[in-house]
Amino acid sequence: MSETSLAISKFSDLANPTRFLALAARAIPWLAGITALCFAAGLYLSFATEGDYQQGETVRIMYIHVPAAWLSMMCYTIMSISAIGTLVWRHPLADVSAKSAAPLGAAFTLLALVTGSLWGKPMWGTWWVWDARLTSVFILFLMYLGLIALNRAIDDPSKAARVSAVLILVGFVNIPIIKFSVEWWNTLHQSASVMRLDGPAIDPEFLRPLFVMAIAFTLLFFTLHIMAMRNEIWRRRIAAQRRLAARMASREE
Amino acid sequence: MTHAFYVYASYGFAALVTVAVTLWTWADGRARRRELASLEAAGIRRRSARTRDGE
Amino acid sequence: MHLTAENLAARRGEDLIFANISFHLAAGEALVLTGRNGSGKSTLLRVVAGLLRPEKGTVIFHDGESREGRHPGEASHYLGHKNAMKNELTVAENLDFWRGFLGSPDTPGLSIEDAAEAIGLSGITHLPFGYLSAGQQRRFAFAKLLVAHRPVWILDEPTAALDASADRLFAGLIEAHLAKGGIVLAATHQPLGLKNVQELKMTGFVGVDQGVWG
Amino acid sequence: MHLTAENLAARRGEDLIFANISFHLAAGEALVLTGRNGSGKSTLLRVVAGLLRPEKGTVIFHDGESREGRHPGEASHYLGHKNAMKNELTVAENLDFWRGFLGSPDTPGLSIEDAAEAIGLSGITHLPFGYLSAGQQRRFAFAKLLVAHRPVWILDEPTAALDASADRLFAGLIEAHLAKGGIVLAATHQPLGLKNVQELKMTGFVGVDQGVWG
Amino acid sequence: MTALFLRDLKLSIRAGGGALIGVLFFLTIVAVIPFGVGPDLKLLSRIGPAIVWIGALLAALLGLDRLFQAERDDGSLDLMLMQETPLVLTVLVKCFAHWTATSLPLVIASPLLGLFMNMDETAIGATALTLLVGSPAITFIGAVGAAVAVALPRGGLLVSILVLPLTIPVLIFGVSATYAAVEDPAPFLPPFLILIALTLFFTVIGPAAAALALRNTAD
Amino acid sequence: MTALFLRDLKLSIRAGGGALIGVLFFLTIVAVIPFGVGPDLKLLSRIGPAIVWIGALLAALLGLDRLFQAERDDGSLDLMLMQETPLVLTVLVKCFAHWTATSLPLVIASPLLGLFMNMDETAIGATALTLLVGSPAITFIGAVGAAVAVALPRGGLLVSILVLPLTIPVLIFGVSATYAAVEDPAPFLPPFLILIALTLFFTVIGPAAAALALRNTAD
Ligand code: HEM
Ligand SMILES: Nc1ncnc2c1ncn2[C@@H]1O[C@H](COP(=O)(O)OP(=O)(O)OP(=O)(O)O)[C@@H](O)[C@H]1O
Ligand SMILES: Nc1ncnc2c1ncn2[C@@H]1O[C@H](COP(=O)(O)OP(=O)(O)OP(=O)(O)O)[C@@H](O)[C@H]1O
Ligand SMILES: [Mg+2]
Ligand SMILES: [Mg+2]
Repeated sequence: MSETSLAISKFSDLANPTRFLALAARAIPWLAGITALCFAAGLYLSFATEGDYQQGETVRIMYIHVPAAWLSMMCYTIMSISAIGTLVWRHPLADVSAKSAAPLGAAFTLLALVTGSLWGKPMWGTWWVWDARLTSVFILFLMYLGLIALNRAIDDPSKAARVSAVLILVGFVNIPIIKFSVEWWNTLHQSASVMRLDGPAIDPEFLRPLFVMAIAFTLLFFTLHIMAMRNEIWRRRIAAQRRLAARMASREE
Repeated sequence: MTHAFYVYASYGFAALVTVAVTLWTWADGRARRRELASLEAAGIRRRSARTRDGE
Repeated sequence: MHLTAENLAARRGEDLIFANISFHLAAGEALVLTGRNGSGKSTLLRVVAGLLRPEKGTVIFHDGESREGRHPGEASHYLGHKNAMKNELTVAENLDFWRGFLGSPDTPGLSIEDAAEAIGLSGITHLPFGYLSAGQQRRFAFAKLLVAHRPVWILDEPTAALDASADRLFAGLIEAHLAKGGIVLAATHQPLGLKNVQELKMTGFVGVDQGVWG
Repeated sequence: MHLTAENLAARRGEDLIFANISFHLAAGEALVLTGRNGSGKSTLLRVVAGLLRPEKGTVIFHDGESREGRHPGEASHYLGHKNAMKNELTVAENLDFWRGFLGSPDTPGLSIEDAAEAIGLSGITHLPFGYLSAGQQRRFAFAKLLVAHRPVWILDEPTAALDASADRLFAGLIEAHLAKGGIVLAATHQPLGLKNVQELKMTGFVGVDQGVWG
Repeated sequence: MTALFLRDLKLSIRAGGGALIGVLFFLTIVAVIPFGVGPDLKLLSRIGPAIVWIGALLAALLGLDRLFQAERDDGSLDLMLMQETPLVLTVLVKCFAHWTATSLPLVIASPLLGLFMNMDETAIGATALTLLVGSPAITFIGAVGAAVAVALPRGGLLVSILVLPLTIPVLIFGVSATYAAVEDPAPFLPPFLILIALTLFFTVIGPAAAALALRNTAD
Repeated sequence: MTALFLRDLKLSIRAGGGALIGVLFFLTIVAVIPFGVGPDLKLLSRIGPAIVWIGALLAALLGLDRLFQAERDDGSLDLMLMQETPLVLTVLVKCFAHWTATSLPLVIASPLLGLFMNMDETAIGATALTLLVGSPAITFIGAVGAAVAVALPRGGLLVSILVLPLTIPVLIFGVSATYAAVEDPAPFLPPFLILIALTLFFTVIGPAAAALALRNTAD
């Protein structure tokens, strides 16, 4: 029967999501555990260190603001790589990865925006200004929302994947803009002092909690991302089986 | 307002967002797993599982 | 010159519409697709035209000159359910555009007047396309195939909305194209009245594709 | 209940497409228009439906109840060359809308499932209309006539793009409508296979209207 | 008629994320403006109401020109025209659906937008109020253009051009009412009442003219 | 390809009065802004270039979302996709036609608009020049959105709006180059060169991405 021949040709592909599920099942508990440990250490460090003589207590906001901001960009970068995977290799997992990363990215971007705002009020005296860094992050947030909406708007998942992939790649131009906006336009916002070519320009006192928190946030992201990918695979599997069931039922009639 | 307010608000909000996202992902996973189980119970199996049964 | 399809399968949404379709057409041969509504005739034609990606299988076109096979897309005219003409422009402007866009300088097609003559509607090429009756629109959509020369014609219900005399006219034009060594693929519900054609009956829906997720 | 047209004439652009057309249809009768492409069939149907203003003449519809004759527009279903369905909405949403928009509360039509059943396509009403094949789209366009009851059906090539089995199905539905005392006007190129119909052959273009300038 | 309203709402939400679109679009514009004029908060708050109003105009224009053309292209317009009696009503309902899908979200979001533009409470309130009252007029004016556009076999925006100047008075009174509310000396009520009058006027004239145009152009 | 260019030009002039709409929309904005900022000529001339640029951005958006959708609806897109090799070229030509019909008139009219905004000669010249150089980038970015919109069975503006934020850099450098030309200390060339670079960048990226999207979504 034609169906079977097709099924066989697909079999090598089939191994893929299944293997991913097996891997995920083993990795998730470990990742979750290490994330929790890192957060505990990070939180302890960030409240144990001294306040800055200039910024006072508010420097502690940095320990979540900066990791969240980094992750919002990293998440988009991961989506872009996945998008290339979708378009070039047509790898089914690439699409799942891009799709499930979008809500996480939106969450981290929101976190960066809100904590930035909360920091801005005491430091700059205003919640919000339309400077380059802030605006480009805001645009990143809009883009995450737009991509989520776009994915919902197309009901054929493989088509949705390819279309959003194109858009993700086009939107990637925003990432360098975020990163370098503080250098290209002189703005209120702090310029890079950690991720610099000539080494960090921050007191190690602040650097330590920052790094621990950054690692914690990154691990959190990966844990959630793998979980979300697993959910998405399950969702598609359920949809495929439902369809099959519906067809079987209508055939027996 | 004191600076502590901003600090705690930030940490509070961060906790809120991370916990919400984590819970949502987890709950989603549970719902999916339950759906899979109910499908399985209804006798619809994965193709690979079926072939293993020697169908 | 020949056109070969091997083992084609295509999906719409999640359903496999057809699978394991193969055919081989040499110069001067025609393939007529028949089958119920929704059985996948248009889908197959779009796969051959390169507008839909097949799930499996290949379509290859060999022209006389080069040894390499290539996709038939560029060597084909596609006449779909829609006419691909702008209501806002006159018939002559429409045809002129497609002549320029689809034609190649070394193998010119008919002039616009000759094409209109050939489909039996000379004299109204100055009207905006939107003013024409359904059958007249369909005829001018067909005239596109005449103003630029291409060896393969892919026709999706070319005679929809046509009267009996136009049916015969079209059959004659298709015969002439075949006689000149062209290849024709057509989907129809009414017999086109061609001699010497292969027929392929589409049956539609061969199964749900579980894909990689099942 | 009857429908009377007297001395109709209509213009398109500057040309008189037809003149002096009269007919009379009582309950249960059908009129089939035939003729070449561009001979004015659609034009006549649009005049009867009230979508084009006739150059001369009148169309009057008397229903059983009131003594006054009125224009048939409101008592008619019109199925034109275009399907009047939105690609963006599902079939069910489309039909639901027309049911609400065209139907009157006192003479309800079929339910959407029954209508889909009647045209032989139950089970795919959840798909967006744009996903359907040309013939399936045409069938659902016809289903509009079933979900809201109206005595007069004006059909412009109802069977375009349909397969043979659907042709018969449609003929059956039209017969049923006539048997219930409806009136049908249809333009076609293929015989509909109806019994007991009047036929009117359009010839097209009766002369340039010199109008007031001549 | 409810069926029509619901269908049109559904369509515009599906086709463009209706509710989202106006607001998102608007957010984008608002994000763009400070780059143009510079992040001068005082200036921003001063031109804020004007920008919000222009955004409303643009949001209404996008998509409005196809209000009837889309219906004509797929043949639905024919069936609507055959419903003899209440063509004006049909037009009115379609306008209302369009307004609900594109302008209303903007009205609702305008306080948020006002915050972004650094406007004060009075200005925000006044903007939302004048928008609520004035934006229907823009929709109705646009509907006339859309109806006339259907008449032309070549269709098109051309008519939006004829219509655009008509929206200028609405815009001017809307904006000046807002400013009157903020700056003390100028009285708020006169321009606001004129705005109301304009809206009422166009609510009557607009659908009637559009219906007339549709009837006279069908073929 | 010339055939395509001419056809698209004809279409947008017939269907939309392309040239006029942008300018008119623009005039509306210019008519309304003074109400916001008051009759302060100094201020007007200061925000002038920014307003002209924002107007150009918005005018380019009108109609851009249907660049490919109209082609899909009548089946022309299929034939264009079948021309295998130069789909990028097809997109490029279509963009160029759209730019010629809507943005070019605005560039030509911008000196007039500049006068309305009370800008001085240098500012007017600089605005026209930066617009000429920068506006194609906006069209190319929008084309990506239009191409993606074709994929949505339900079509729509949604996507044009998704790509809108990407035009912000263009806007920023366009405006800052203009200001640099007016205010002495700031050098004109750097931002202007960046603007040129941006346009070139999007001239390459835009059509390529749009072609990619079109290819991937055909069905
Ligand atoms: C809503 C407002 C804000 C947003 C959207 C925002 C966004 C960002 C982003 C995207 C980064 C990462 C940049 C990079 O990796 O190069 C960042 C880093 C940073 N932000 Fe913010 N920020 C905001 C407010 C603030 C405020 C008010 C302050 C403090 C006064 C601040 C201080 C910092 C610092 C110190 C860094 C680290 C810079 C580095 O070492 O690279 N931010 N912010
Ligand atoms: N996205 C989709 N999801 C599910 N089914 C789809 C989708 N798109 C198309 N189809 C189905 O694909 C089938 C093939 O349609 P196709 O247009 O090839 O038929 P056809 O043989 O040309 O019919 P016709 O004679 O009516 O033109 C149809 O049954 C249609 O309903
Ligand atoms: N504005 C116009 N100016 C001149 N002629 C026109 C105009 N509009 C329509 N026509 C002509 O009117 C005639 C009548 O067309 P109509 O649609 O009624 O034909 P039909 O009998 O339905 O044909 P078909 O079988 O092709 O559907 C056509 O010849 C058409 O070219
Ligand atoms: Mg078909
Ligand atoms: Mg006709």
